[in-house]
Amino acid sequence: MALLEVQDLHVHYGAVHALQGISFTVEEGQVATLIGSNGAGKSTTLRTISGLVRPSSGSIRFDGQHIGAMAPHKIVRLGIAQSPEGRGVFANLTVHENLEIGAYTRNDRAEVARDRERVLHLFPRLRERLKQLSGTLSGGEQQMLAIARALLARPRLLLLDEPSLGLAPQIVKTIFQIIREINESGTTILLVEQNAHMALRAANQGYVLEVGKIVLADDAHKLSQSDEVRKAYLGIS
Amino acid sequence: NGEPEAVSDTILVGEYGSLSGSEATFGQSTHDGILLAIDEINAAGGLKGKKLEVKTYDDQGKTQEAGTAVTRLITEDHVVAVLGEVASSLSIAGGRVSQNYNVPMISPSSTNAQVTEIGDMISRVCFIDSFQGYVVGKFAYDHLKARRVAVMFDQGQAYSTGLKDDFIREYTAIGGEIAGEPQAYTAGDQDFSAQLNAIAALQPDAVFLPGYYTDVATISIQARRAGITAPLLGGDGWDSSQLAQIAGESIEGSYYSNHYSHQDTSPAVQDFVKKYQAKYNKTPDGLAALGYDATKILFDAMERSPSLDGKDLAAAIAATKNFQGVTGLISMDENRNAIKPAVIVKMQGGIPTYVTTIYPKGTEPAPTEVPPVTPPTADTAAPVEPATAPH
Amino acid sequence: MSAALHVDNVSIAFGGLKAVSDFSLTLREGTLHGLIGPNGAGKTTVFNLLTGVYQADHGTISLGSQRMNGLKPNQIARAGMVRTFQNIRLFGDLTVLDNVRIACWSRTTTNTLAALFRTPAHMAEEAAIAERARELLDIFDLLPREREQAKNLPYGAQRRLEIARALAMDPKVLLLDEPAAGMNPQEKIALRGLIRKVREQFGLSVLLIEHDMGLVMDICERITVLDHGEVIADGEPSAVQRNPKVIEAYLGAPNEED
Amino acid sequence: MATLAERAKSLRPSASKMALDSVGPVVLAIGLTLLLHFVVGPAVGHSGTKILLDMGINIVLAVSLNMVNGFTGQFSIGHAGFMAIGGYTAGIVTYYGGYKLFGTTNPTGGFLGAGQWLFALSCIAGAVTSGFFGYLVGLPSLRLKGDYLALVTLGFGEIVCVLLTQSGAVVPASGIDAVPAWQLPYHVGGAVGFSPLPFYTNLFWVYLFVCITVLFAYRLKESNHGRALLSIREDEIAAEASGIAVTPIKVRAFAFSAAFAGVAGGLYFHLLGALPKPGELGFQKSFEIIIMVVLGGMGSVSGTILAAIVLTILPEVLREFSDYRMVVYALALVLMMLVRPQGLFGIREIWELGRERRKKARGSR
Amino acid sequence: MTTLVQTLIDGVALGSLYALIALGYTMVYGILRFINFAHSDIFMLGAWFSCTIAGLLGWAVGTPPTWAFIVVLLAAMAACGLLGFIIERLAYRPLRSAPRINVLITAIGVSLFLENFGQLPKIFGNTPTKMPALIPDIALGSFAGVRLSLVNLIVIVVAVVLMGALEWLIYGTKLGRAMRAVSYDTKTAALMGIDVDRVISITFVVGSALAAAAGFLQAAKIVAVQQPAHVSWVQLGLKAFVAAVIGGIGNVRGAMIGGVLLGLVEMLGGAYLSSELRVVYVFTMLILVLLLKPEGLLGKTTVEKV
Ligand SMILES: Nc1ncnc2c1ncn2[C@@H]1O[C@H](COP(=O)(O)OP(=O)(O)OP(=O)(O)O)[C@@H](O)[C@H]1O
Ligand SMILES: Nc1ncnc2c1ncn2[C@@H]1O[C@H](COP(=O)(O)OP(=O)(O)OP(=O)(O)O)[C@@H](O)[C@H]1O
Ligand SMILES: [Mg+2]
Ligand SMILES: [Mg+2]
Repeated sequence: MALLEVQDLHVHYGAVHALQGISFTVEEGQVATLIGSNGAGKSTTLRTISGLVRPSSGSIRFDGQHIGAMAPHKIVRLGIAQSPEGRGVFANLTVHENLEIGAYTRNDRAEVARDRERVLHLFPRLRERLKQLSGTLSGGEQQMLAIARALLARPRLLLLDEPSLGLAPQIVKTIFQIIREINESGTTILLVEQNAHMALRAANQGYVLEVGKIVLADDAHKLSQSDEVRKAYLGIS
Repeated sequence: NGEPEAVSDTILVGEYGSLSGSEATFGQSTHDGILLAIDEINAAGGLKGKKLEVKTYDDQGKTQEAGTAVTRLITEDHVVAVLGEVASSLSIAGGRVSQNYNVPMISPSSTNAQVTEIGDMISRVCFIDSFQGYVVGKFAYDHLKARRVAVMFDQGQAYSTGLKDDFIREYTAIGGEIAGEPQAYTAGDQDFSAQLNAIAALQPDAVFLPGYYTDVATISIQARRAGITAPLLGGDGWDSSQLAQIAGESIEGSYYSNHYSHQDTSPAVQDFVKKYQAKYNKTPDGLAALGYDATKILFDAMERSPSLDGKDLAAAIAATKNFQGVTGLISMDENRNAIKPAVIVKMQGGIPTYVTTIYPKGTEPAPTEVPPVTPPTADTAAPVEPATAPH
Repeated sequence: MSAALHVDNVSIAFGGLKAVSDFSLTLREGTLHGLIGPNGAGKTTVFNLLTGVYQADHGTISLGSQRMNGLKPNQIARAGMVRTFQNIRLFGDLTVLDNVRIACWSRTTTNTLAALFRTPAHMAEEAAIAERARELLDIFDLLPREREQAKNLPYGAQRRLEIARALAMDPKVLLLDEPAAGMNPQEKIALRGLIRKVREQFGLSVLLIEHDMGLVMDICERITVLDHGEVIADGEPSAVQRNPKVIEAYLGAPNEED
Repeated sequence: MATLAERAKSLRPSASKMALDSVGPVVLAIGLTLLLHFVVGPAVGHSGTKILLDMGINIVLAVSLNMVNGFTGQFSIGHAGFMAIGGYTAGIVTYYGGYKLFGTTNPTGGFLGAGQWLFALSCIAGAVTSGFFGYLVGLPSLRLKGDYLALVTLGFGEIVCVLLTQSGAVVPASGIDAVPAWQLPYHVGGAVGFSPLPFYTNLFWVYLFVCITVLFAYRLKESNHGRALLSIREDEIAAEASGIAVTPIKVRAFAFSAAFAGVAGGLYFHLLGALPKPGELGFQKSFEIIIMVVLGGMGSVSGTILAAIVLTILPEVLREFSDYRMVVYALALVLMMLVRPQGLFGIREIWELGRERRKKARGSR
Repeated sequence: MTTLVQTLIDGVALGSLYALIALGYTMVYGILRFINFAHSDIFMLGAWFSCTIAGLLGWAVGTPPTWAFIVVLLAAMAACGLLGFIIERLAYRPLRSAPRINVLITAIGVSLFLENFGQLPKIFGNTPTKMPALIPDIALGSFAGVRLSLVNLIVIVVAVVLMGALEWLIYGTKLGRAMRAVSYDTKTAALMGIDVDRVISITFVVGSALAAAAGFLQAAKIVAVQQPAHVSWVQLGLKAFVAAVIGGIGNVRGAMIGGVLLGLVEMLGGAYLSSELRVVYVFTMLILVLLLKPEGLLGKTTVEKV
């Protein structure tokens, strides 16, 4: 059974019908990616899974359990963490404190400390800045912090909203490398990206979203070969 | 205009007062007194068979609201006369409206001189601040032999600042000395140590507190803590059974001037106290007595007046002579201020106990004599300015 | 060719951290100049220094022949150097049209009194502002949405609106901070065309911060590379791309697929 | 692209458009004012008139506060303080000035008579004085933002109140000649309040000033100057980067807003004929006005007018409840906020709303 | 000299009280960024609950046991904590995503409601009441004419203890970290698994309980407890808020320092300059501090990175 199953999901923002009945699944242990142009509803999908936005109809099941109407903090406790679009670091807390908040739901202190070492190893830049107020970090540094923080929740399903946004090319590569590593260590990932190129390479399964509807769903590799995707999302004509 | 209508079989009287807000306790007492009087009047057959009815509006203790309330009473409810307010600044606001519409207004208990200066429609059944200042000053000087008195007043209350000024003027005129600068407080200071420490250091013979009992209760407690042992003096704002109940020991041995003493054995007072207790199950304070008297005087004037037209009625009120009220024998002077003696009471065992009566200057009865008819006299207090009211 | 912008040895430190040290740059008239570097290198800080958000600890900044040091952000904008923001800063509750009209403020001449009496001169100016704003919106393909609240636009459209707003000030120098971030490849291609187009049409000199190397290498005539607040390379794109220091600090090993 | 100046030359409005846009509303306003004074006033009677007057004064207060709180996004809690300054200034002019001019402190002349012109002048004097203080209070905005600025305005309002309580007793008409003129402004009544002021306030003047205030606010908002204010509310940093001189504009907004509050003070005090004791003009009064602005929708002129009307009538309707009155009022306030947190009609003008709704309906189909 | 020392002691006692009230303002402001105007009414209710509870327990007459004051204090804190919880739930939570000025207005509405409801004849009535003497009104030794009353000592001690506890709660516990996270961004905090609503509820409960403690102490000190709608409650609350701002809003230690400073300025100014201007000193000090150090004495400058 799929770890995450979304069925016929509809979401409205007031009069805006942002998601118009999307269905997709993410299998345990895989990386799935959602790609699509601006305003397609990718972030909305992630926000709805995390419980920040209430669906108007449709169902979301995580590990067989319905989470469509659950409060965000309960969803996190079930094992879904998100690195949100726009990073959302706690500007008035230090980098260190931000990381601790990431592990808020966990009580295994020793394990948390080990995980913290691991993510600081992944992002050495953050180690240099542990004491700095995160609001004064550069854009890229904040992005790293947001991902690191989500990892500290040790989620079963990690939702990443445009993790490569605003990152230097080298870091983008690193990030995707890390995504693969995290995945290999057992975390399932749902990745939203503008950088379709990288995303499809990192993913097993891909979905293309257009104005609130899923228009293509396929094996990620096959998708990256398809003409439509190549033209519209990979910029190859 | 507010012409009284003769068609209905009730006569409508208006009342405005603070039934909510900081000063609600005063508005409520007055209201209780007024209702008691109305009940009595109606039980006795009303005015030539017509019942009296009172329409009451809350003004929250705010000037603008007072203006609106009186306007509405007069122009919409067409009341023949208006009763209220306690606080002088609100009586002034409401009084100016009444004067403008030529509807008589009686303030039960506003003691600031400016109230009746508004014009010929406005009168009151209480004495004015300058008299009360004189009373307390004279009492302090003559009876207590106090030569240096410290003063602490509520700077946000017209009542308090007015009484303070009048006390200082009268007391120093007799030869007394004010110890240090008068200390001011505002309703926001529940902790009065700063002022009281300063007063304690002056070691005055007495401390004059022209405030409302709500503040005086706590001031007296803190004064004793600050080491002030001199007697405290006050005005009619002190009058409430709660003062002793709350302040207890601290207020013992203090004096204040009042319109009446509920211990007064005269039948008028005892009768009133009994009826009031029966109706409300509490001891009437001075404000209740004044509300009661104001209503009774209004009714008395209605009976004497050729018509209920504003001008006639106001003239009848102004012509009130030797009306036996609960708060004494009341006559109106030519400025429509009640001339009547004040009593000084002393807090003893938690009860305001009658000490002496002080008469307006020049009206003192012969010693040992129970007051006869108090003749009205011009020489009441400070020179009163001619009315400068609009027409 | 003369210099549109001349930056000489500027530095700024936050507490102990030297965010930018001895930064120099010459932006030649009419060029598209790239400013790249790893995250946290100090690129945005350079923009903040140029536009008066931060005051440089030392060094000089001249726009044409005019010294910019010590001027307030609004004075610098008026003098002709305008920017967009890395994290979009639009007037979210206002309409798209208003966002652009507001930026015309510094170029208007009638005073408040004229506005209150609606004098002919003022009304003519208002009409001119509206006309001009609509022309700009049209260039950026935003005209159909002129009445929408800016915050409701999709991300890419918001980025374009920010550029349109900047252009409404008649700038000489335009500073763009990661304009392509969050855009998909197709939109990035469109953006390339757009940047080139406005540069020609408005006679601009552009300083561009961007992490998308495809875009930078394609449209920039010159590139400055920043690392740890210091310039580590400066020159033609092809030269910069081959510079080992740049590869080491920023680009990483050449991408297999490119 | 052509510069603005060049474009403007070719875009001069036609005479008919000018008449419609620029002069038309002014003519309409005067017409409305006269209509209210001569037709509506007598029709609704005295207490109806009193409510209309209160309403008008509240509109001036709320719309003027909206210039700072709504347009500029600065949070001022000292509006009642400006009202007090304006009112006291106006009172000094009509009471003492009136005596010096006409030899009496009573109202002089009939409708549009000499006294009324003095009154209009006094309101303007109030506006100038409190505008000046508004400018001073606006100055800290050089350093302070958001709530901190709000606290300075709060402190200002409270200090004004206390200082006014320290003033001396009003000099009665008979004694004015004996007091040196320069000392007269000190004699404004202390804790009792300034009384007796002549009753000058009537529907004509109140609604004339209402029209001026509303036209001022609306035309400001619809011009590039007003949009500059709005941009400061939205994002100060972006506004500054868009060439807008943020600080001077903020200070100016404070001054304008305070000036109109001063006018309202003048109207208010000559309506009561007595000036409220200063204690009533503290932050609680300021909050009454803020509530109108928020309920009306920050920055929406029409919404604010409507809210001022609703919130003037509400307590009047509740007056019968006597001691339950404020309890009901408080509940109504909370409910209104819960039901319409965005203000009665949101932050746009009422007529913009219909347009939006139509478009949304079309869009969702 | 005696007067000076006495004034200093009184100033510190007054200031400790401000500080206690200020804590509630600071906490709510720190998290939800609005001035909780109903806080001064919770303070008022703390005083009234204390009187009522002590009366119900029969301690209004005679000499109550020494431990009575602890019982009443805790009971009042619990009652107000519950009330804070209910108010937040009904009046503020529905406005979570509305602009904070709306919440501010709602707070004013709640404040008006509490005052006027409390003033109704069937509730507390519109006259003052007396606080039973749970803390004996005695002076602890008087040295050269300087008195430190037991009540004042208890005020200071309780304030310091509660403040220390709060400091620990906010900076030393996981809950405190969650509070600070919520204060920055509720949405993201929820994504971290923080139950935002619960954290906010706890904030209100704690803040209200502290206000109740202040109310109890104030009642014990002034004995005559003003009626619920009396202006003095709001005025005191306002001064306490000013203290929070002077110390640096959102900062626990700042609230203490701001409170004491304000108490001293008020008392010294009142005793030595002119008692008429007590309010003026308070607000002048506020304006001066804001102009010289806008973020308050202990506040941190938060730069907004562009
Ligand atoms: N809070 C909101 N209120 C109203 N409309 C919204 C809101 N958030 C998003 N939308 C609209 O919903 C649609 C989907 O938005 P969403 O943010 O999910 O897109 P996205 O695919 O993540 O795009 P992007 O690549 O720009 O991040 C867009 O049309 C957007 O304008
Ligand atoms: N106000 C500030 N206070 C403290 N440190 C700051 C401040 N502003 C910037 N910094 C630091 O200065 C460095 C440079 O930041 P800057 O934003 O200029 O980087 P950048 O080159 O734009 O990076 P990115 O590509 O990630 O946006 C960063 O390490 C950042 O943490
Ligand atoms: Mg998105
Ligand atoms: Mg940057």
